[in-house]
Amino acid sequence: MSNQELKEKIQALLPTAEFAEGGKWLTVVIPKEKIHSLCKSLKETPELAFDFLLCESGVDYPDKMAVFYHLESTLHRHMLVIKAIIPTRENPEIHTVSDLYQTANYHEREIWDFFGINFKNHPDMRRIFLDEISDNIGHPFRKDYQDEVNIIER
Amino acid sequence: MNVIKYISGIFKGIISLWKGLMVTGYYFVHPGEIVTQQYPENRKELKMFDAFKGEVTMPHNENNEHKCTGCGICEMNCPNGSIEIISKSVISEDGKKKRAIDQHIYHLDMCTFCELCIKSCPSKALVWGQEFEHAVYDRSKLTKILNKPGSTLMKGVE
Amino acid sequence: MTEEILTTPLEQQEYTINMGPQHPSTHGVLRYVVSLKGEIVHKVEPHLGYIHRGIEKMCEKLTYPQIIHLTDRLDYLTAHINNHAVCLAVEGALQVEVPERVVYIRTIMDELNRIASHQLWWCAYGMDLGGLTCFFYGLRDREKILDIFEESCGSRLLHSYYTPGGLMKDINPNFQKRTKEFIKYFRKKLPEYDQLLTGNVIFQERTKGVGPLTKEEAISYGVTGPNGRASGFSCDVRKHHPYAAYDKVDFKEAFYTEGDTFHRYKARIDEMWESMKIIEQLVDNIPEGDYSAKMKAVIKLPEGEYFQRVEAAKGDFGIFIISDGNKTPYRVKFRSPNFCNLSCIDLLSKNFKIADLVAISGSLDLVIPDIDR
Amino acid sequence: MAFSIYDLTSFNQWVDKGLNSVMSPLWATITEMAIIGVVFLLFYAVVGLFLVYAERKICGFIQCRVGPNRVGPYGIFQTIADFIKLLMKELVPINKADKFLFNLAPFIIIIASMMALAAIPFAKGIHAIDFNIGIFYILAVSSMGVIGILLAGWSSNNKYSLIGAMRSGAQIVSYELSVGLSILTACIMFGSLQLSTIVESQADCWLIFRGHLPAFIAFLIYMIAATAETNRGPFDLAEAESELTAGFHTEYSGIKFAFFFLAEYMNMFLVASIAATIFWGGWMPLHIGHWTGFNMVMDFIPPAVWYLGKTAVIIWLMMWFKWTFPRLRIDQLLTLEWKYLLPINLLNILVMALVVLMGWHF
Repeated sequence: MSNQELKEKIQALLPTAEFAEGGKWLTVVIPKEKIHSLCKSLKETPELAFDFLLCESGVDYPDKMAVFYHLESTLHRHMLVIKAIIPTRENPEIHTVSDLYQTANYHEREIWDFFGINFKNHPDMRRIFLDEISDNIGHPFRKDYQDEVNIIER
Repeated sequence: MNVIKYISGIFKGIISLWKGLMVTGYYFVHPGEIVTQQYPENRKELKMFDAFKGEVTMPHNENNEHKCTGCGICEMNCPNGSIEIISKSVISEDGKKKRAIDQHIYHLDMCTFCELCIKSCPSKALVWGQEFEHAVYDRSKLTKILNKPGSTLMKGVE
Repeated sequence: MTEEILTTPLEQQEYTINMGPQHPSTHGVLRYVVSLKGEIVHKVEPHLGYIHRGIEKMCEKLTYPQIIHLTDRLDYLTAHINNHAVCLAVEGALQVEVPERVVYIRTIMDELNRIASHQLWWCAYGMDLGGLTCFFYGLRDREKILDIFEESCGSRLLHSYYTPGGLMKDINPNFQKRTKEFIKYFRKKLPEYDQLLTGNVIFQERTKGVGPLTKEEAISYGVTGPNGRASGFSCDVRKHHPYAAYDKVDFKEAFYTEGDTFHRYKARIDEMWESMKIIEQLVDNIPEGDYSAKMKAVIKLPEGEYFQRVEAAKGDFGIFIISDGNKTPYRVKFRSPNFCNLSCIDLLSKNFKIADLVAISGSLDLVIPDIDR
Repeated sequence: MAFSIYDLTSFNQWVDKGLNSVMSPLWATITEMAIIGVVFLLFYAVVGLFLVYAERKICGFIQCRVGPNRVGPYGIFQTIADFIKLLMKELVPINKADKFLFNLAPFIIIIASMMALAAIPFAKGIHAIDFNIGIFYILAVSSMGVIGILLAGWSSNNKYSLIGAMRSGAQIVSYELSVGLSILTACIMFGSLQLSTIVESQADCWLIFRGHLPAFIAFLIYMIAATAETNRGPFDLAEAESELTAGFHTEYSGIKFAFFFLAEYMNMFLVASIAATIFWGGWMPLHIGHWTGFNMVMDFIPPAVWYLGKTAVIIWLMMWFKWTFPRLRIDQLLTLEWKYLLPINLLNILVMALVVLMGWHF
């Protein structure tokens, strides 16, 4: 399915969605509240059938945070990027998709570990990489993260 | 039926094990297939490939001249700060002040052999050396000064 | 804790052992906390992060050519393929046309690297199951590929051979000859692998039916590469999103539907045959030309988000770059195949024996630096 | 018979007489025992060191490398160097280990393998003690080693060790059956449990030829079961390097580890020498029917050489197996024993009894 067709389909599913084009794949920009319902309908609509979550990545912008979802349909072989915007940087929260895509379990734990984005309803919201160290080390991939010892500015 | 399966299973198993034994047995009776090198003994014959990335070196010619102008591009391109350039200003023949290299410091212990310094050098002053026995007892010995003492810039290199 | 042990009936108690971080079969610093009931695995919980180096954060301070040497150190067995992902992402963002020669050489190098990675997996897998001789046969053949790499790239493992726009340097004139020699040699040696391990009745008993993964689970857990294909999940990026010269060559996707440990093994053996086929088709047809396109001295990506997928030896490797127009990326995320493949270990090894856990985790072909990044 | 030139019985008797003439019979017996003990200790050490070297060389050649080649010519002093290293290593004390049992375990293992050595006939006359129930004694004593393994696993207070020890317990106890039954098959043929009688009765034809098919099957089963009993080769579940790091001896270091190591090789030697004695005729030279000339030539090779040669071939077979096959899983190991080896073995005994009864052997 081409990007244009995808766009129409998704607009039917979620009229408030915004689209950013230019990349090779269609990017849908949505507020954080819509993510679970959108993913659910994307996965369950037969002509879309986005059943494979390729990648989930957190991003720290100066005034907001975002989570990117790269979805693929293993049936139709089309790709879609969802950018879920979290408007705050203080205690950001978003609904998990790990009940739809099992692989999101680890990805979301990683995002929590590095960006401090809390995923609601996640079955096992713990740090994944830094759990052995300490709980109060903060979230090191944030842009304002300070560590005099280990980060050397050049 | 089960009995036939049982017995054929035994024979198939034995045959498959025998095949594996033949492979190892072949190598046992063919010492010519041994591939290991006897390293310290073959040091003389051991020649690395021309492209081998041993360490970054700065070739000097017979007049103790090198090609490094001290521009600092390699330092800028190095991803992990293993090159430090200390430059000085010299007065050239026509009386102008010019920037030149004082010390080209290379930290071999930090180098990841990514080749960016060599590729980006505008005057081709750096090349790969073939040395690969880098083990030392003191880490500070891995910090090297690439330009030899008293060396000067080669003529015609800007 | 003591009270708990005293009050719980013995049958309900779990016997917890730590596999790793230093353990011969976790291939590095991975730690499993395994709950056992007798010899039966009840729960496996991987603990990660023992060699987390923050490569994604480091990339935010480095320019695009400098990122490449860090991607070598993700999945260090497939350095070329990781480099390829970065190069393709940067080239795609800048819309640079790379010379045909570069495309061909990159494809051949990738496939050689895939074979090398599978060889190392094969020998380590044999060793996981207790057949120590496999280790030496696999490494012996892998040396030949590393020699090819060393002659052209200068190093054996962490090549940093690709740059955005092309290659660091041209291939050695001997490259084609050596590659053809290797293919001829390895076509003779690969059946030996089958005789020694694949056909062996002990090996088949150990692996058949162990750790099954269905197609739906593979898709849901994001298990890609040979692991996913053994479960019937057609996930070969080379087929579905062709890059480099893969649309010009004829090869089959190694494909099984059983999804157990034995078929994950078979899928990799088949992939070695297919990789040899790809190399044979390309190696004689490397066109003449430049080994690099003209690139600006300072590479700045236009503002936007770029994602590039390549098929690494372990699965679907992706790089996600967010650029704000500077010479360094704003954010880099690596979609590492091993991270996703690892996530299903608990599902796979539940209710199997502890020896099967070793077989299963070996068959997933985990490389820990790729998981920890 | 021609091999009487190598008969050492008279030499033994001469030593015995000499000792008795200079001291009281009690002291003479004690002196004899001391001499035999020292000789066996030396033999033990030499065989252990040699086997470690041989194993490393053989696996080296199988794996396309040369094996140890740095210490001495062809690396022959490698194991001695290793042994000195092990002697000098620190004995790491384990805090929560059961100290007494922890220290006792290596001795039990090593004593079990040493006691079995007493009943092996090395050549005519070189035989520490010739029991009339020799085979029975060997089987009884060699199975004592499992106690050492269980103790080691239990007392180390290490979870890996415990799993390894439990595996080993299940394994050795069940494979004991197959070892016993396969030797029993041979004993039907001999009608005796005395090892010297067994060797003598193979003077014309070794059992493996004389008993043809049933004897061959018994030999195969014995080899498999014996390899399992020594915790070697594809059956090294108790150690299982890739699963349990080192199994029951994870916590041992230095000389205590060397004891386990030595005992493993000694057990291998024992098992191989029992196989050689029972199935391949011990120190008996190879005789073929009425080829008198050939038999004469064979007789000139000393019996000790025959014995050691046969043992070496069987040890080489066991090493070949070990370096070729992957390891079995614990349930497959028990399946192999209870579903394959044991029924085949029982059937084989019947066939053997029939063969002996009807006189279908050579």
